[in-house]
Amino acid sequence: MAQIIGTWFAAFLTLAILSFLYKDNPIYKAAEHLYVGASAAYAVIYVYFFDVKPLLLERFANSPVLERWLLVIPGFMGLLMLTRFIPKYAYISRIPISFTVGMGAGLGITAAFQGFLIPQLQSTLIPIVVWSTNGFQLMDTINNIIMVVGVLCTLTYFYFSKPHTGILGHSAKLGIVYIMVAFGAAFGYTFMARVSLLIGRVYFLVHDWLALV
Amino acid sequence: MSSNQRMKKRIPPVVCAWLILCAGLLLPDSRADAPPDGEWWIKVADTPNDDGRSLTITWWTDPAWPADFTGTLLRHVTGSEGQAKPAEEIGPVPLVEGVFVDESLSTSRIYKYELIVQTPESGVRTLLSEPLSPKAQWFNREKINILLSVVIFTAAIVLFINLAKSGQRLYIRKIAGLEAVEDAVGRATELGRPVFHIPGIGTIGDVATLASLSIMRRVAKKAAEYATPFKVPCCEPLVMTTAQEVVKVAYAEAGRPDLFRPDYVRFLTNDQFGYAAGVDGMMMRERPGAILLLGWFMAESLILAETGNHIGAIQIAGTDQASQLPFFVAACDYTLIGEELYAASSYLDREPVLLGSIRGQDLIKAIFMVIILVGVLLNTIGSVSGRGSEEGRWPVTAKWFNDLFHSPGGGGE
Amino acid sequence: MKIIQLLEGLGKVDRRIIFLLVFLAVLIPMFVSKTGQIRPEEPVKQAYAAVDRLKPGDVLMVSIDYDATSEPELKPMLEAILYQAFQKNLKVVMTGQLALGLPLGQISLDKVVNDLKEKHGIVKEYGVDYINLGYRPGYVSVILAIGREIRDLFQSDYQSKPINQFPIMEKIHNYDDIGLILVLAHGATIDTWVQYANGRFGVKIIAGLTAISAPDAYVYLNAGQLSGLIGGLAGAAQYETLVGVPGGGTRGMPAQSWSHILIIILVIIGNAGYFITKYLGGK
Amino acid sequence: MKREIPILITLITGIFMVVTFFIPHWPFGDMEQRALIWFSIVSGFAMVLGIDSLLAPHFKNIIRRRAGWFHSALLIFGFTATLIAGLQSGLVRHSILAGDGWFMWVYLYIIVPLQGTMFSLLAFFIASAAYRAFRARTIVATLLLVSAVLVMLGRVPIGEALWSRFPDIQGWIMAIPQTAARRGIMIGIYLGAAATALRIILGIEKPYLN
Repeated sequence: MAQIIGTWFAAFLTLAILSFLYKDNPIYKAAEHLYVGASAAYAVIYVYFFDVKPLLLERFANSPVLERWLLVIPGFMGLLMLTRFIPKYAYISRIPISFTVGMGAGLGITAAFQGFLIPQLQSTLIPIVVWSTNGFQLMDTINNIIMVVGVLCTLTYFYFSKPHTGILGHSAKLGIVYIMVAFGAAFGYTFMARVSLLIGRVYFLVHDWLALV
Repeated sequence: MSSNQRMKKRIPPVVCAWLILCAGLLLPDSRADAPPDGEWWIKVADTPNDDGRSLTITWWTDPAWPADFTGTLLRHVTGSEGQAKPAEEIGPVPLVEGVFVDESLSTSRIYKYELIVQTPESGVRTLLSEPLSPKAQWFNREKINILLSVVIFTAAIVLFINLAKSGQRLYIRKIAGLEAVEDAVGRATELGRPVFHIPGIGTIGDVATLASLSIMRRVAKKAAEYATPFKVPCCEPLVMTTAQEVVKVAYAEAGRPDLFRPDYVRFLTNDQFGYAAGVDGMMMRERPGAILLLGWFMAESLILAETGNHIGAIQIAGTDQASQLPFFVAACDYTLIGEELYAASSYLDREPVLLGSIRGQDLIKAIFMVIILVGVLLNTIGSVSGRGSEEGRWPVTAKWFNDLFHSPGGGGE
Repeated sequence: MKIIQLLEGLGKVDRRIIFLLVFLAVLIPMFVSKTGQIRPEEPVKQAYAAVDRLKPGDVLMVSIDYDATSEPELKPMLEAILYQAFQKNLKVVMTGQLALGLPLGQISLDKVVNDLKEKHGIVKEYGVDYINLGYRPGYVSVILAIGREIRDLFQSDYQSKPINQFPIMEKIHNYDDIGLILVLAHGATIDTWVQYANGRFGVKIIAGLTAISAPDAYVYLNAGQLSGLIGGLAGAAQYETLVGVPGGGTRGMPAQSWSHILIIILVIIGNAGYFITKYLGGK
Repeated sequence: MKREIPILITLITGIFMVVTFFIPHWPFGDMEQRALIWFSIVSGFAMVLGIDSLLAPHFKNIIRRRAGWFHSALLIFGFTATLIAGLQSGLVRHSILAGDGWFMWVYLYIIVPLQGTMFSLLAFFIASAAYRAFRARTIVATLLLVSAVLVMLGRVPIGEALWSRFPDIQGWIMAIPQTAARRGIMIGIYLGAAATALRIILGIEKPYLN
């Protein structure tokens, strides 16, 4: 029973959102506000049951003393954040803000080098004339040349401290060519993803709701 | 010779020092080599570069056995006060492999390992290792190349920032998107319509969101001067609290603290598409004249940009999410591609200190390009001379050069 | 002159007509069209081969890192791989980094198990052939904990029953006991699996990603950090063709074909209108 | 004093996070994941502020009967209904993922259709954006258009029916030029991100302080 009511309600909400394509109308506005409210509460439930409760409360309850005192730091910072409710002491919230910003920035530097820069630099160290045990590989050679030239030119496009003239200008122009080909490819590649979602919704309307197919 | 040239003199040696240092420290650890008289042995060693909870056990038996021939490995644990606990069986281990890493141990206990080998010819033979307790290292040697990269990177940035402080005139190329920020706010003011700054769905931990907040400060200051309503819908509570501070400070800087209203910066919802639905609704009803989409975006980017385009607003977008850039390029008037978003705060302010850091960044980019060229050259000679086979390769250095950039956890092989 | 005005109009079609055409291009094929011949690509074949290389009794760990928004693309992949895994008598251990993905994963698991029983008479038992360990917060720390000892974080399954009572978990301690990991993700979690699970513990990974995040993963496939990559609904349809079990992927392909052709026609019309306005319109 | 302390905190925390990256010894070894967990805890507390910032204006709308108060009431109804459903599932059925709990009903029949349909709007918007933006005005714009069409043709069976080489062309574009450009863009992005992070740690850039 709950399933039938649910399917009808879900179909109504689906059509309400699709009506936004025609023009902004009260039905879309209703579905939007219901969605903002429901998803905010869903976020509160999610954050409590999957972040604060297990990572702070449960971990605080059953972890060794040393770990326990480490958890006091985020808990205390969280409480300080609530000072924003009192306008007179709102400036205290700058402490947790600066703490989280500092943590994010510190993580950002090492993660950039370990996670991407060094490994991707390594995978660009490739031969541009490729020989394998059974002779000269033409296709691999062309591909590797295009790869290396592409990475270098795209990097020059992002060169800020010199005007893009002369060699730097030409390689930057070739860089933007590569960038646009990559954007076009990614655009074409991902259209399929968006259509799949629409297929999912239309199939729901046609199969689960109206059972025509 | 201006400091610029003198500084140029010092770069090549810095790069070479780095390469040599990297190589020196990255020599491979001692491999299990065959003993002269074929005598079986078992050794225990502390696993390097770990938090002291694992030991590496190596042994040498008879290499002629089939690969799947197994012996049983036992672990003898003695507590810190010396009381010996009963032997625990770790399980069957392939003998020919010759190595096993035991995990989740404790630094306060002492461990001995016993290997029982059951063979038809020589019956049961057991090998017992020396006692050892694992140690935690204070420095992870595998990450030496990352440490040196971060040190060189920071040195370059700080070097150029000091250079900039000493009055060196620094150039930065034109970024179309950022030129348009000022007249976008101006146009919105003429039409008497608000300006929207959409910081994306990233958290305060995403650097793109931090860059967006930096730009927000300058745009909010401009909006305060023009007395144009400035709306910032947020998708993450921490970003909202920080953005409220940023806009309050900007309005104070513009001398119009009275105009600032805290509900300019509002939290909508934490859900990606709830946020998109809410912001689309705001756009259709409040019809902003200028929309800035700057920060960390995922799939909802085009939902926002296409609606903004439909209501005829000037749209300036910028993100570091390469997958979303094509959609911004298609739907917005100006798009800051990746790094241009990070250069925005330096560009808008032209403060010498910020421009200095951009120069430092470009120097590292130049070093990256030199490394790629050197690497490609070495690998090409290696591939041509060796005809693809391993032993014939002339510059054995090519493989060694590639290994310099091995990143533990980055998995670059 | 009338024709030129008309042709110029090609460049300024009202967007609501475009929206209607897109809706029809998805709706009509559901009633009419049959799928064209699907030829699997290299990355999808590599993923299929990675699963095929496993021997009966090997463990396939499935990580559900998606939620309802990307289910239409990733659910067909999950179900096709589950068919293949169960027909090869592999052990399936399901977990996930997105809490609300797990119930969706469980629904697919039950669907495949029932289909196998009714249509092929293959009986799979919970706790013996497959298990759902549910969600644990912590993300990176969860991936690392599985590297040390899975029981550090997973003492019970998704219905909080202790896992030691299930025969499947007896010989599963960490990545050494796992033959292959299938990561089904709609976002950046694949980077973390590659960085930590493959980078630090060397376990083989194949990825099923939405078409939006698949381009990012080509760099991992190219560098050998991934053993296979299934991208978007097309990837799902290709994998279903390899397994020989038509499902959501194959069913969706006609609508994909029609809508792709539609958008190409729109681009051509748009350009026609643009050039006519630019060259003829001026006269 | 309101400026120096936050700058100092950001400096110390930033340097601490960079240094602990290189120290395996407890407690610094897994400082990275500890930081991610701490982020979610602090953001959990900040959620209280977020919800207040969301609900307060809507409550005002209802009390003062301003235009659109009905929609505000709907928002608050959506919020309370989901909250109650979540508590029922979480406390009564011990897991909000429980199949027959109220929260799962709200998730499957309210949040999933709304989320899915909002996401599927993109299929429409991509078509209208492509129609409007893919015009061969300049050589670069033509490249964008040609590469998008080639990849699209390579992804669908009908494309392959037109010419069997389309999928291979699509595969090559994605694997070689796309990967090269993406790698160049991402190297630039990560360098820029590291530089921005460094400026923030050193206090050169402090967006939320005057």
